[in-house]
Amino acid sequence: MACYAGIDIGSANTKVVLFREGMPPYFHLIISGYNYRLSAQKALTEALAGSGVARGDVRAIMATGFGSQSADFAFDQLSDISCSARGVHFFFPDVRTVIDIGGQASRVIQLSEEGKSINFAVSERCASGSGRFLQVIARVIGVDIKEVGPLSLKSNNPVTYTTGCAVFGESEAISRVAEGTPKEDILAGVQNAIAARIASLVDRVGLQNDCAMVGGGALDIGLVKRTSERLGVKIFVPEAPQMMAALGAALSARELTS
Amino acid sequence: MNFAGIDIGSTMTKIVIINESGIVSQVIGPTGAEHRRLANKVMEQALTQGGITFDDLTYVVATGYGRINVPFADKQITEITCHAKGVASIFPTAKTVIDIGGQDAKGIKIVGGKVVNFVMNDKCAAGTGRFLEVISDALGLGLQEIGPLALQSKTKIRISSTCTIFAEQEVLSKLADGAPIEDILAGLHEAIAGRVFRMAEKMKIERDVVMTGGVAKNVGMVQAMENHLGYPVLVAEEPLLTGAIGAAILGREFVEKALQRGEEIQKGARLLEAASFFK
Amino acid sequence: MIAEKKKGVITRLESAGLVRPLVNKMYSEGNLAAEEGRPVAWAMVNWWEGDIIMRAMGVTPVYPENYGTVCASDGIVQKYMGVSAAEGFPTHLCGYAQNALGYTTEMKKEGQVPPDAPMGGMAKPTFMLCSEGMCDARYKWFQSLRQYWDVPIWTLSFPHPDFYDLQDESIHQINIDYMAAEIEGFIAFLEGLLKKKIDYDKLEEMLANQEKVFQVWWEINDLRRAIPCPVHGRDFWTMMVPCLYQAYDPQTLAVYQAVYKEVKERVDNGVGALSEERYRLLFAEIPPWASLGFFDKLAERGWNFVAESMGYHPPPPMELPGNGDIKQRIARWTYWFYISHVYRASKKGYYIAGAAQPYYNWAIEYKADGMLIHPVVTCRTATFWLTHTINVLKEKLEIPGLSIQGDIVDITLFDAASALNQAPAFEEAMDHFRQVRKTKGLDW
Amino acid sequence: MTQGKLQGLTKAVDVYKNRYKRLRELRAEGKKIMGYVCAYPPLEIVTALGYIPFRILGTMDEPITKADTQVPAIICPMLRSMLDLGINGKIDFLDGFIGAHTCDCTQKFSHLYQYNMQLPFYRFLDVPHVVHKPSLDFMKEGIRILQQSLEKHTGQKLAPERLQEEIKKHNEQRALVRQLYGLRKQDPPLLSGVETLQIVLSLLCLPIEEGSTMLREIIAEVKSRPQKIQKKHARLLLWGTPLTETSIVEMIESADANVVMDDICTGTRHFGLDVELTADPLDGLAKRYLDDLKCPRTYREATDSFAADQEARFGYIAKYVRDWKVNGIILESMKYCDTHGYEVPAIKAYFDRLGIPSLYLEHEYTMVALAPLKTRVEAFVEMIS
Repeated sequence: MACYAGIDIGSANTKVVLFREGMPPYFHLIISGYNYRLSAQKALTEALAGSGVARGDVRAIMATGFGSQSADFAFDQLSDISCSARGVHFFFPDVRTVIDIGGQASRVIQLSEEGKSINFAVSERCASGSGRFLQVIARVIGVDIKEVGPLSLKSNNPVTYTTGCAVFGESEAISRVAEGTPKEDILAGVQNAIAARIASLVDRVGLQNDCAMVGGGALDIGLVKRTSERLGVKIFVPEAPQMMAALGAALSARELTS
Repeated sequence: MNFAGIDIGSTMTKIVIINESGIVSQVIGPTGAEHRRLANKVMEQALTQGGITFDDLTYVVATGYGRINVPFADKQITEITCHAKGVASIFPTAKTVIDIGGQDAKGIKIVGGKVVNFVMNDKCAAGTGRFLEVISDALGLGLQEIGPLALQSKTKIRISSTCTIFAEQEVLSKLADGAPIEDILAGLHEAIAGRVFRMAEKMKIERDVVMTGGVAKNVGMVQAMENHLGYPVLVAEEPLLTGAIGAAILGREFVEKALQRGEEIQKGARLLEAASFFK
Repeated sequence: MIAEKKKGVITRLESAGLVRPLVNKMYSEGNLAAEEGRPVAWAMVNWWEGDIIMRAMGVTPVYPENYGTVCASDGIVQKYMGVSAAEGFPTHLCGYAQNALGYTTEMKKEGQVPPDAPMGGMAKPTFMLCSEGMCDARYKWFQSLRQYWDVPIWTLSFPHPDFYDLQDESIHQINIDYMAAEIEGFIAFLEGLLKKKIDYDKLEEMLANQEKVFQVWWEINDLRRAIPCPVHGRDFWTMMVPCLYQAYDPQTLAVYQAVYKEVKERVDNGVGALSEERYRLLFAEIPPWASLGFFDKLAERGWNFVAESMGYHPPPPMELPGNGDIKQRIARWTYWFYISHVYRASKKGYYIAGAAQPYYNWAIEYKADGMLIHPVVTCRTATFWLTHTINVLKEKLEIPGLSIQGDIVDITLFDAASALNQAPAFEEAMDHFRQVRKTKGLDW
Repeated sequence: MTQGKLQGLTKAVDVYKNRYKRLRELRAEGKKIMGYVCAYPPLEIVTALGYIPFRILGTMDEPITKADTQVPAIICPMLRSMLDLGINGKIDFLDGFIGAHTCDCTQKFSHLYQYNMQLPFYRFLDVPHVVHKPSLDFMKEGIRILQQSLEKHTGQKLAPERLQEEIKKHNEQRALVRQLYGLRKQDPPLLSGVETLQIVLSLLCLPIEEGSTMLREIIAEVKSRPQKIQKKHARLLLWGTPLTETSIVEMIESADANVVMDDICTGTRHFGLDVELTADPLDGLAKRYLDDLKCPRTYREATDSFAADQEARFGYIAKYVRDWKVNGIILESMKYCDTHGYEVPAIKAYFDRLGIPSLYLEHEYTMVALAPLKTRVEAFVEMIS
């Protein structure tokens, strides 16, 4: 049966989504590593094997994300902005504002009723605005990235960082731990810092409900909570938030051929 | 009389104890932000090494990023003044100090051991020692290995990201694309040297130039800097210690002046406890 | 699909090629004058307020602002900006200024034009001419250069009327009188400096030519309202140069007349600059000079740039009353250039929204689908209004805006890759708002 | 207790801490408040026609939020903050606004501010950058237009004699401020830099008479108060962009230094010289506000040498240095200020030649970002003492 593939080559992970009419999308994710060409190949092959879809049934492939050029087997490339929008629209047709927290940058996208991106703002090129900030801190204080969210919710007084630089924030976090600051307060501090930057991006495009958060950052319920507190709105999160761009790519792959 | 200089940097603590005639002991404490608060332990080490007790210290001067947080110091003096003093004591001909530390980079102009001008960058890790640390970690290389490697490069590769964390990413994917590691490193050394040079040039760099801080141990950085200057720089045997040495000397001078004037010496609380940065 | 995309690369105007020699002349005449011992002035772009007066006095202007773009394309700008920072100038200052300050420092050090300076560098000035027009850098910067060049400076003052006042006709004559008085002062300054009288007949001749040039250049740009648009922004950026710097020159008039002929032909035959014009865009304010090729990439996607920047758009036919006194006329044209685009828009009754107003007007006149803005890290003047402008176009006309940050000289700040990555997403926005405009009864 | 009833320093501090409280009180009493930008609009005309002038300022305390949706981040952070406070409804007590071309960004801000606030009265003052006969005439014309439009708006006529009276009243306050600054010539100074800034900032949101009364109380109070300011090694002069909070001065004075003099427009620049009482009062006003008012935004005619230029541009600061026995200068500028930015190398060179050490401090106009600057200040103080 006809299948459409979307591949999202992010700085951290490479994601593949296989879309078949009337069936739930098939998700597959691997670590990007540093050779995007190889990981793109690998991700697709694994996805096909895992889903039992024959290569021949794949009608079209759309690539997106940081390393989309590396997917030389794709029919075309599409901006991750449009793709995230489409992906979210598939699950939440009422969403008008998408907050996408990726490894390299954060984006806020405004959606039309048809799920097209009609306005967007992208964070500046510094890690302190991206999901990487949290990963870095989590790593150095020895918290598994999956634990970050639940743990951070325990925080009663988040720390305020004396620096905007993620690297300096790293050493600051380390010595705060050494001084006995609870890890949850340190994580909550970072979440606040990122939430603040997101809020200013949201201001630029203008907040419209419903609002959703996607990208790796959305896996962190702490970040979702603090952002929603800061914006004063409910934030929806799809079950596989980091797959939305890939899903969007798959959906536009379908548009390519139809 | 014994005088201690203690320099608490962002990731390292250095202590030098001197008396009237010279250095009694010198210790470079454990590296890493998790340890920097343990200045008291480093002090105990230095005391044992010098075979003296804490009470034998006539005066203790703290300097560096963490100077405010040292509970057992009598006086705080900025690293700028201390580096100048320390460097001048080792290299009387020095006119300019370029210090690249973990959390900042400085340029200092000195005349007769005194600071006459200085510039500083401490906004973000780009252009500081941390940048190279992060990269060498990412490459699985020792900090001391990257310099020599960089020197083997024929053609530098430019890294476009300024942000250290994205640069790390970029370096690794360039590597994956088959770029020679030495060319990447050469590009990075050039980038930092360039940034620091342009900053220091604001006070018109004059010869002799002394490089201090951990990065001064990196031959790649030293040469990259020399390429900008067009002449060789001087590096102390232990470039990490100049700040602490300067602090100790300034303590000694302070006491001697006070004694000449017959004034009594104002001392601090003198609690040999861990330093705290955020309380 | 991919093949489809490749379509639509720009068909440049043949006649635009005729501009080249004029541009080369502009860049070389300064050094030539210096060699022949004729006076050279380092001048700020002054929108004709001082140029023809200088030229009538036999002075050759050299424009350090333009030299900034030359150094940017050459790459040496990085070095000069470094030197400027080393001299203690903050790095957020105007990129052109940082470049010129660095260049001058080097020139002083070398005692001559630095050997590595592109296009033979800039000859030492006999005097410097600042302008108060448009931005503060344009008088502060030469004041700073005084530290290096011990030569006289004259600052051409310039009124700065608020947009809210532009419909108040009484204010215009006050402003023009002030400029005329300032011009009189400038002439006196030059006559004193060069020990000779100005030749008013020559001045009259140049001004007459300038007025003709304005007219043709305006008509050419007016023709760009045609669908498809016959002239892409790329050609605009080449052709605007002689109008801005050589409007006095009969050659400029000849070239523009040739250009007009070709453009008119295209319009009459329904020929556009792109084989497939999918989107019509406005651009503001200063382009990334060193990366203009970026527009070609967008053209491949069918993006046609149909109208540009307030600061470069030609002055429309004169609408301000006034007498024929030559100082008054010179003043009036410069002043008219400064206010005209907002003035015309407010005459049409568009409500006053700062510098957004002319774009509001052009968006309607040129039927724009979107607006590309280029916030420039080292230029506050060209950047201040951009965000506000796209907000207004969005709110009032349902026209989306795309913002790509960069700089006028520091090429490392322009991220073409991420810009191109955003392009498809922006096309969706333009498609979407086309529909919205229809539902709102806007006719394009 | 209302700020109206407080006295002397206590009042100054209270007004400083709750900037808008007194203005809201006065407005509740039926007074009209006129906001204005920079130190250039002639306040004599504003007060003569029955308005209380209020210098619109930004704040380093609150992060900028809404303004970023209208103005890019590379614009003067103080102007962005001013716009932010306006949009967020923090400045909700204005009956009018006088904008000005003092620098390019301030002009653009002025328009955008009125665009957002839609205040019942708005007038824009175009201030030329050069100083000579035609520009003085032009300035006078601009002031006349301001007067006329305010007359039209209020339905009052302003007779020259009445304006003369008003000028005297303002000159009186200027004299009191000079007297206040005089108290800092001693070593240690009778008044700290922080206190002085608090007083000046409170004057900028008080009616003239009320401010003058407060000044008289303060001068008497300070002369006779027992606790003295601590003597310190460094006596510093602060040059640069407007200070809207005391934080930077606090940071400086927490080191071994007293700030004893300033050349900023929330200081000497604002009060500075008197307005000369000319036959046509507008002549005096034009000269005072275009020529006498010192700010790098004004281009001083170039003379025959760079040294002479520097003398013409910075000579008055050198006089401050002598009279207030200053031994170090801090050149403070918020990022993205062009007019001050271009000035730095020239002014530095000037004071190097005079043997007065100077330190350039560029800040982001936020409290949080001040910490790193402290080391620079301490090192500078160690350097000069």
